[in-house]
Amino acid sequence: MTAPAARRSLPILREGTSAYLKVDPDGFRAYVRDNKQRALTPRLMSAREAVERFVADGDYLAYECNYLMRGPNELVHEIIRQEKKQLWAAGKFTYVDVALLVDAGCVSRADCGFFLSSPPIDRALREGRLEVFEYSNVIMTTRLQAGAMGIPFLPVRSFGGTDGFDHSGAKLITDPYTGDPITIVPALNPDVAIIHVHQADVYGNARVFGTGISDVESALASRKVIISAEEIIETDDIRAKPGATSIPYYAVDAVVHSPHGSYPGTCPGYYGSDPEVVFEIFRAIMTDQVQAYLDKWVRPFATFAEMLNERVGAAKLEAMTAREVAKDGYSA
Amino acid sequence: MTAPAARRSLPILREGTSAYLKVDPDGFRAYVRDNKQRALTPRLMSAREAVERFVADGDYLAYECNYLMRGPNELVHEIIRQEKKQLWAAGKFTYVDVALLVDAGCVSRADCGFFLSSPPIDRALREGRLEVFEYSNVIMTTRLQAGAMGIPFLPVRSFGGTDGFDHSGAKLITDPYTGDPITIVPALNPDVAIIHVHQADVYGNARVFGTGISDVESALASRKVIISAEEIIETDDIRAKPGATSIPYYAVDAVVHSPHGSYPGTCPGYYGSDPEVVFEIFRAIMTDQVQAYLDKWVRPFATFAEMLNERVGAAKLEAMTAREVAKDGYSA
Amino acid sequence: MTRAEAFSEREVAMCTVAHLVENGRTYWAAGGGTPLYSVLLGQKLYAPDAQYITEDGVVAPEPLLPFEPMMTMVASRAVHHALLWGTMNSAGLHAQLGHMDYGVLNTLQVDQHGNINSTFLGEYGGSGRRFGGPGGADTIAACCWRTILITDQERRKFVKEVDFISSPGFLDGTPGARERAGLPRDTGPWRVVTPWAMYDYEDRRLRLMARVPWVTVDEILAECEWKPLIAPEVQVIEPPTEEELHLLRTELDVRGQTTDAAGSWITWDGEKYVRA
Amino acid sequence: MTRAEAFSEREVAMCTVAHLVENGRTYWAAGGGTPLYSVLLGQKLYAPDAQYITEDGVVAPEPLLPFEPMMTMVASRAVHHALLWGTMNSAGLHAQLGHMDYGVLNTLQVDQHGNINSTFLGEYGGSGRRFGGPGGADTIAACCWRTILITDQERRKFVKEVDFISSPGFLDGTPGARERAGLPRDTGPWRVVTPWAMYDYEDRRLRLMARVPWVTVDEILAECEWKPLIAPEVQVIEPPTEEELHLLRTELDVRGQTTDAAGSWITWDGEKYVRA
Repeated sequence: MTAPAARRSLPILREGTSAYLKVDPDGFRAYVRDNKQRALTPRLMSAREAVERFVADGDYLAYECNYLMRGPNELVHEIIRQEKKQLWAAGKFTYVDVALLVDAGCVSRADCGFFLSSPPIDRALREGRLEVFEYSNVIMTTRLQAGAMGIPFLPVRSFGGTDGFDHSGAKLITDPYTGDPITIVPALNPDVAIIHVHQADVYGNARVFGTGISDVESALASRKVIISAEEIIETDDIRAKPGATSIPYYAVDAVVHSPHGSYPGTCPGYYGSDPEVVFEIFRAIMTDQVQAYLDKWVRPFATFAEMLNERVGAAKLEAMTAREVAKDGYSA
Repeated sequence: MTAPAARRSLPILREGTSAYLKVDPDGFRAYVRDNKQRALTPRLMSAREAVERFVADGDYLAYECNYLMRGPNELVHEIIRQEKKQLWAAGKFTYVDVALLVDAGCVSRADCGFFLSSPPIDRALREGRLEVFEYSNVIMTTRLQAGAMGIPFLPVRSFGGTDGFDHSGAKLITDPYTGDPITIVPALNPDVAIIHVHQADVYGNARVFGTGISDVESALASRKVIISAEEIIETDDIRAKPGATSIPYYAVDAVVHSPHGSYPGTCPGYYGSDPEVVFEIFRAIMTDQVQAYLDKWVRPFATFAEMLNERVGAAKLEAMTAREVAKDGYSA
Repeated sequence: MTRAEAFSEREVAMCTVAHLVENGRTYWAAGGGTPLYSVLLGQKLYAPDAQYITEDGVVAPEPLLPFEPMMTMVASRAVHHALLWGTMNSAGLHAQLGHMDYGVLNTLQVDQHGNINSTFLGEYGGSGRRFGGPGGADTIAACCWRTILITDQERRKFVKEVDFISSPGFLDGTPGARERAGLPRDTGPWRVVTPWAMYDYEDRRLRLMARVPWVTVDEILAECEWKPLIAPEVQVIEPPTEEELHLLRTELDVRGQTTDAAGSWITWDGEKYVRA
Repeated sequence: MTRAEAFSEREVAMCTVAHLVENGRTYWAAGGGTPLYSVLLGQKLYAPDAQYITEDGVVAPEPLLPFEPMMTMVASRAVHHALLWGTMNSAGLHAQLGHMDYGVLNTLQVDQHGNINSTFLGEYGGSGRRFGGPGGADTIAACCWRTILITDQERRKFVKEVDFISSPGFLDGTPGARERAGLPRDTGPWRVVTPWAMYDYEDRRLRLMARVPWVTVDEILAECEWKPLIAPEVQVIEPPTEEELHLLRTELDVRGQTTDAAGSWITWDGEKYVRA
C-alpha cells in the first residue's frame, strides 16, 4: 500500500438544510444480519398481524405506486385502522395517499416528490401537524436506489439549482474525477415498506408484472418489508422462471394474501379501477371530507376482505376484472 | 436560494494512482445526442460491417460474459480477423478472452477483474505489449453501472484497503453523511460494447434470458453497442411482452444475427458448449499456442457461419442443442 | 386539413405543441394530461416515428386509447405494447444518459429565465399556498436536451422570479448557471406554449416569438406580470384543424378532463376567429 | 456414517468446510470449484436450508447435477430452478446490504491477518509472476459477514505479509483497520481451511485451532512460512465419511477436476489413517 498521502480535499459547494432520515449503511447491515430471515421459513400472515408486527409509530414508511394504481391499499387501510402515529411518508409518485394518511392522523412528516395539494394538507400544515421536505419523484427513487445499494449517497444530474435542493438533504460537491460540480443525495432506508405485487410465494419471492416506480428498490432498501400479493403461488412456480422474480425472499418479512388489494385502484393486467369510487376518494380529499370516507370505507370493517365483500360485492369486482382488457405481458 | 455558503470540505484520504478511462458524463451525453438513433430505423447488419463501423483501433472494449458462456464470439472472431489494434479490454468475469485477444495483437491494455494467467499474458507483460490495471469483477461492473447511470462515480463498500485500490482509479473520501471513510470508483463508459443475447429485433430491442454479468449496464454505458442475437424476432413480439426487454433500441447501434454465436461456449437454455473445443482453446492458451488456434478456428474463414459450417458441422451443433436440457425459464 | 369551427383555449395549446413534435426524437412527458396528449397528437398526425417515455419507465408504448379516467400512466391501457417496461429509476437514468431529446411539462408559474414553480405560491414556509411539488418535472427539466413548457396565459403565471424553483430553467440567467449547479451541459428551456402565444429564449431570457391570430401582442403582454423580450418578427400560430380536434376529442382527451378545465372558447365567425 | 477407506487431501478440505455450513444462512461462493462443492456438500447432507448465491446473481438454485465441465456458473445446469436470476451487480449489492452471511473463497496466498493474494507473487510490476486477479473474491471478503478461506497447507501459502492484497483480511491487523478503509463494520476473515488444518483468528491474527488426525501440529507449522498463533487446545477434525465422498464423487466433482488437482491420498490402514 504505497499510494501517496492525500493532498486534496473536495469543497462542499452548497448544502440543503432540512432534516432527512439518518444515513447509516452499517446500521442497516447490522439490522439485516440480526433480523432478516435468510432461512426459507414461511412468512404468510394476515394484514392485521403484518401491520401489528412490522409498522411501529414513528416509522419512516415507503409505499409503492399509489392508491389508484397497484397501491398496497389493504395495508394502507390496516395502518389507518390500527391508528399508527407519527409516520414519515415517502411521498413520491403519490396522489391522494399523503392527504389520506395525514387526515387519518397517521402521518406527520412527508418527503415530497408529488402529492395532491388539498385542504387536509393545508390544515395540517397550518396547525403544525405536518412537516414537508422537498424532493422530486426521481430524487426520491434515487434515494431509495442508494438505500437499496447499501451505500450512503448517490450522485445525480438533476435537482441542483432548485429551491427544493435547499430544503432537502442534498449537497453539491466538486466531483474529484471531472472537477465539475455534482449533486449528491442521501440514501433512504425506510423503516418499513409496503408493496403490492401480482404474485408471491409464502417466503416472499415476489413478481411484479408491468411497470413500477421503485418496487425492488423499496424492498431492498427497507428494514421491514410487507408484501401484499394478489396471488400466492407455489415456490416451484417461482423456481420454474427465476427471471420473473422481482424481489428475493430474504428482503421480505411478511406476505399477505390480498386479492383485489389495490381496490379501488387498478392492478394492471389483473383488474381495472372502480372509477366512481376513485372519484369519491378524490372528491372527499378536495372537499375535506376524509373522515366521512374513512367512516364509510375503512373503519366499519375488521378486514379489507370484509369491506370488499360487504361494500363492493362480487359482481362489481368481477366487472373490474372483465374491464381489464390490455393483458399482454402480465404473466411470467 | 438562501442556503448558507459552504463551510466544509471533504478530505480525499487516499487515491489510486493508475490510469483509467477518462470520466466525462457530459461528453458521453453529447455523443448520445449526436450519434444514437432514437428513430426506429433498422440496424441489422453483418458482423463484418458492424465491427468495421463500430470498433476502432484504440477503443475501450467491453464484452459481456465470456468465451465459454454466452460470449459474443462471432464478434470476437471478427475483431481478430479485422486485426483491430490497441484495444483496452474490460477484463471482468473473463477467462480465456484476454489472453486470446492479447496474443491476437488486438488488446494492449486491460482492466483486470479476473482473467486466466497464462504464457501469452506473461510474454506480453514482459515485452511491454500489455498494461494491466487492477480492479475486481464487482468493481468493474460497478464502474459500468455508474457509466450506465450517467454519473461520474459510485460509492462502494468493497475494494478499500487492497493493493488493487492503489493501482486503480479509486479514491477514499470522507462520506459527508456519516463522517466515515467511503470508497468511490470512477464511472466506466466504454467506447464499444459487444453483447450476445438470446433474441433481438432489427432495431436492437434485446432480450437476455437467464443470468448475466452486466449486459444491461454495458449496453447503456457504452458509446457504441453491437448486439449479436441467436434469434431476430418481430417487434410485435417485443411489444407483446415489454417486461422481457432487457436493452432498449436507443442504446444499440448494430444488430447482428448470430445463431450459435457463442460457439464453442454455451448459450444457456439454447445450447450447451462443445467441451472438447472448450478444452482446445484452454490448452492452446496454457501452452502458448494461440496462433495455431487462430489459424485453425478464425483466420481461414470469411465469416463465423462459414467456420460453423465447415469446421463444426450441423450434426455437432444439433447435438449441442439437444444436450441443453435445463430449459426452464429461457423464454419470454 | 379542415378549418375548425370551435375549440377551447386548452386545445389550442395542445395542438400548438403537437406541431413541434419531430420524427426520430424522444419525448419525456411529465405525468399525464396535457403534455402526453400533445405528444400523442403530434405523433399520430405528423411524426409517426416520434417516441415517448413516461415517468414509470415505459418506452414507446402503443397505448390502447382512450385511457381510463386519470390513468395515463402505470395503468395497462397506458403502457400497452411498449418496447420496454422499466421503472421511475430507469426513466431517470436514461434521461441522465442523454437519450431524451425533449421534455414536455405543464406548470403553475414560470419566470423570465424559464424557472418553474409547482411547489409554493408566496413566501415558502409562510402563509402562502402549497401545491403538489415537482413530481417528475424537475428531472425532465434538468436532463432532457430541450424543455417545452405548457401553461396558461395569465398575469400571475408569468413573473420576474418564481416564488420557489421546483424545476430548473436557466436559474439566475447567467451563462453557465445550470452547469455550476451540477446540471448537464447544453440543456434547458426551449419553448413555452400558452393558448395565446409561443415563447423561445434569447440569451436565456424568455422571448415572445409567436401569437394566435385572434390575440394581439399587447393583449399577450397584458397577461404577463413580467414582460418578456419580443422577437423582431412575431409569427402567427396555425389554429387547430378539425382533424386535430377530432383525434383529441375522440381518442385522447375523450372525457374533456383536460380541455374543459380552463379557458375560453374560440369560434369561427365566417371571416375570422373570435374569442368568446 | 461410514468410515472412508481412501480420499484425497482436497476432498478433506471440502468435507471440513461442509461441516461448517449452517441452516438458515446464506453463502456466497466465489467462482465455482472447491467453494461451491463444499457448500453444496454441506447443504445436501447437513444443512438443507442453507442457501447459496453466485457471482452472477443466482439466488438459491437447485442445480441440475452434475455440472458441465468448467461450468459451475452462468450455465443452465448451474443456475437451474433458482429463486431469482440476477446479475453480478445484484449479487454485489445484496452483499453490500448485509444479506450474505458467509463468503467462501479459495486462494493462492494468505497472511497472518487473513489478507489474500491472488494477483501477483513477487514485487508488483517487477519480475514476479502474475495470477488471475481477485475475480469476485474482493467483494466477498469485503462484504460478507464472515469469510471462509480454502487453501493448501504449503509453506509459501502462509506468509507474514502477502505480496499483494487482492482481497482484504484484517489489513494491518490494528483494530478498525477495515473500517478506516471504508469496508463494512464487523466483517472479516473467520476460518481458513486446508487439507491438514483449520484456523480461526484471535485479535485479528491467524490461529491454528484444529488438525486432521494424521498430521501433527509440528508438521502443520513446518508448512507455514509465518507461524500462526496456536489455540490452547487444538481440536481434531473429523475425517470424511463414505457418504460425503460418494456425494462429492458421483454428483459434484464427478470428473475429479478439483479433487485430482493437488495433494496426497489418505488411506485407512486398518488402525489409523496414513498419508501416502
